Amino acid sequence: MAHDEPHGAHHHHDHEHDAHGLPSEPDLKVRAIETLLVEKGLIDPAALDAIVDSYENRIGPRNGAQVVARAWTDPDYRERLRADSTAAIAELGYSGRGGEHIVAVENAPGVHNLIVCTLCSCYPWPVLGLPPTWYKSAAYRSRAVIDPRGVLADFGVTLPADTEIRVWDSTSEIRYIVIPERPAGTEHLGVEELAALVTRDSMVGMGLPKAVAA
Amino acid sequence: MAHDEPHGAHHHHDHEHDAHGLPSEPDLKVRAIETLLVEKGLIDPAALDAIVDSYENRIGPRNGAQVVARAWTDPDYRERLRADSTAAIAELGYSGRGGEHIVAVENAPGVHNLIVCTLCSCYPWPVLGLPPTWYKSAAYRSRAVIDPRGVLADFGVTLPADTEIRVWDSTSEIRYIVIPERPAGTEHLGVEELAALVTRDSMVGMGLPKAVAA
Amino acid sequence: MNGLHDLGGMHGFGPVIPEPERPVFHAEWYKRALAMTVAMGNWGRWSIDESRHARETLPPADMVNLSYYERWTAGLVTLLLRHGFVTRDELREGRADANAARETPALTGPEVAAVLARGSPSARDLDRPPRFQPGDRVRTINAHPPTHTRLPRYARGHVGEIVLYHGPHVFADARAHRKDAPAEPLYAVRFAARELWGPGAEAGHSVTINLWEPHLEPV
Amino acid sequence: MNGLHDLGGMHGFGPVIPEPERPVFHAEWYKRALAMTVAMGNWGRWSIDESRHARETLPPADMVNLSYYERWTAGLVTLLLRHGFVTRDELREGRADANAARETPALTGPEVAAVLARGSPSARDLDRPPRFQPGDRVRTINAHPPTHTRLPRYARGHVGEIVLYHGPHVFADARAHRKDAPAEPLYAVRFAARELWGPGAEAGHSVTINLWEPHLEPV
Repeated sequence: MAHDEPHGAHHHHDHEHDAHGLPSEPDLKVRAIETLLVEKGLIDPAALDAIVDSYENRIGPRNGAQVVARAWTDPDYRERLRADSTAAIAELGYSGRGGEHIVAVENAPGVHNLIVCTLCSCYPWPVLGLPPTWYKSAAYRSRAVIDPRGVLADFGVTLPADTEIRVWDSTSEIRYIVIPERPAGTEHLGVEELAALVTRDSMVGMGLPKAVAA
Repeated sequence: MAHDEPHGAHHHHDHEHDAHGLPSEPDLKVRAIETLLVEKGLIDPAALDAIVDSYENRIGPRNGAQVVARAWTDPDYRERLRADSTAAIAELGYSGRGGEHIVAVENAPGVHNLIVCTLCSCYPWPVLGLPPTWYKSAAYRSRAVIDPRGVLADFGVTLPADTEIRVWDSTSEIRYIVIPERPAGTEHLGVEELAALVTRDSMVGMGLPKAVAA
Repeated sequence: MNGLHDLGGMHGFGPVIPEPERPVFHAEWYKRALAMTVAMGNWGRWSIDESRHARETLPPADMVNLSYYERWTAGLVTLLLRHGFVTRDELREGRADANAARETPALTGPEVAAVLARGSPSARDLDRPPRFQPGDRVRTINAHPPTHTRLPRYARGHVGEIVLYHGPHVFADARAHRKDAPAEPLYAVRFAARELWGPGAEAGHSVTINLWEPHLEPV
Repeated sequence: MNGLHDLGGMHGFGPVIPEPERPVFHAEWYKRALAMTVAMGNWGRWSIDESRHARETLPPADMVNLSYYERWTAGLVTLLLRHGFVTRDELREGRADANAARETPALTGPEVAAVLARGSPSARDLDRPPRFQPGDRVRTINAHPPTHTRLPRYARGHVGEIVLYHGPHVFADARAHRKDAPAEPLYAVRFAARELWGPGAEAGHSVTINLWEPHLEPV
């Protein structure tokens, strides 16, 4: 909750085993469980490798950036995204686990959207991949709903005083992706160039797209 | 919060010093602070000894038991206790720190009172002494207000289903003492014999007075 | 349950620390912890709601001291034991009991992409219409069950407006405790920040929460 | 502040474990930790409210991991530094800076009994009458200040009845942050358990909370 580092400052490694007799060092514990489950035929190490490869190399925020760039450039797509975000996102090949149902929420002049999951760390996996450490942190989960300007300030984002901030707490299997506003001066850019401007944080509402090089 | 033992199960002694450079072992830390404060003339060890002696030997639940026994036997005293508990308790020589203002709450047929401090561990020191570990525990502080029958069950106390339980959360410098009901068959007992029946837990509402020997 | 997982509105956890998009995993064992949880979930013996509740019911000290994937792993161990995939003896000995029943077939590498792409949708059919419509004002119930709930503590007993109807979805509060949980209409309910947090909050700001029909009463 | 000290209504902390009346102290160092806190408090530089807030603002991990007197000691260190009784260098070095200003006189042994018997009453005079009377129905404010408050989170935005008027007492929420805090009328407010916890609570049960006038609004 308080941290997500391999060895947190408040960690206690003075006991060698936990209540189940498993190693207390998390890396050894996880290895012991994997070894047992493989021996029992309950998991196939090749499946674990494929899952890791999926989230390390295939399913991540570059997917969401494609959705955003398409929405910026294709008014029909944007309409389909508004009407049924899950289906419009599936058109681009993104679907499934951790994002079976997705709602795209659009920033607009004077309206800024922010995504959080106060109860756990629900996040739109098919379009943004696994959540970053800060999204899972107690600091973010506690403050995003009560002090959205404060958490934005931690990220160096200052919105105009009259901007309406809409926070979305992801309490069900409906996951959200923020469609940020298209940056000024990008009329000449194509979808791939636009997608490169779309940061992960901007699709959570904790950042803005990159500005175009002058 | 979770425990009050000298060496909690979840304790971490892998660092020798805390963020201030003080020893992380609590006994060594406390000694280091005392040594420094004595050297600076800010505390007198003899004063610390006197404070410890006060709470170990003079100020404790036997004081409260005197108040209860007096209330059971002296109707005029009981009336004064109702009108101004702090003053009536001071008549017996009990006053001051951690109980500058006291309200005695009386059990009656069908009414049972229970004391807690959900925000810290406020307790009526002059009449009950220092709070027991369980009173300070997160388990008690969290559950007493939402599940009073459950915490009573942990102490082996089962009240009739139609008993009204009044929980008092000690959120100010007003502290409470429960005046339990006088046990049956004690008509022949004097104040000192009655006081011996009054347990600490019965004055918190987590127990009942001892029954008289048959 | 009113547990340490229910963090919305808490103070004192310090600043939020940004991080770059990569690396995705900050330690090698994170990869295995994630993948094991996904692979074992594929057996279908527990719902995502049950696995959330397994993590929520970790001892309070673990909730605070353990890192994210340690909590996942601790929750997985709870589920493995509860559903009979492993025994306490096997965990302690670190090897399989030769007499234990075998379950087959495990998820294979080539199946992974399709399994992830399919996921496990929570939408269901329901033979009754939703009680509320977008635009309706509703009040959340004030309930404090010791069991799993997706109605956060900060949003109980407050008045909001339905802004989206998501259709019927399996009711998480029930599915955490039984597999045959019913579906209930699911809504996005928007609350003014001042309704939730009082006059200290900014006018115009809002928090929108997905809530099921049993969480809501008409105003 | 909505912190981990505000425990009323939380689930998951396990059973309550009874203990006999003695021993009063379960370790020798508990005695010194208690007595140091009492003796240093006698200098009058901080209120009990400020010392409570010093303990409430410990890091969340310390709130859960540290035992009771460890938290007292950690809070005392905060106060010693804040009020200039010791410096960080002195704590680190473990010895007094010879050039530091001395404060006198420290509390002596013979003075202890009288100091404890006197205490530090919170009752004050106030030149206005209380706004409410026993029997009045009131609603608590819904406020979530990041600062100290004695209005527990579980009791915010709820309707109760004034059952006692305690007179004016110094307002703890303010005194935690400044020494010249005002007095406010203090009441015991009784809430039906069902008002606080919903229909799962027993009818007839109640929770009575001491609240100051700024916590209350007429219904």
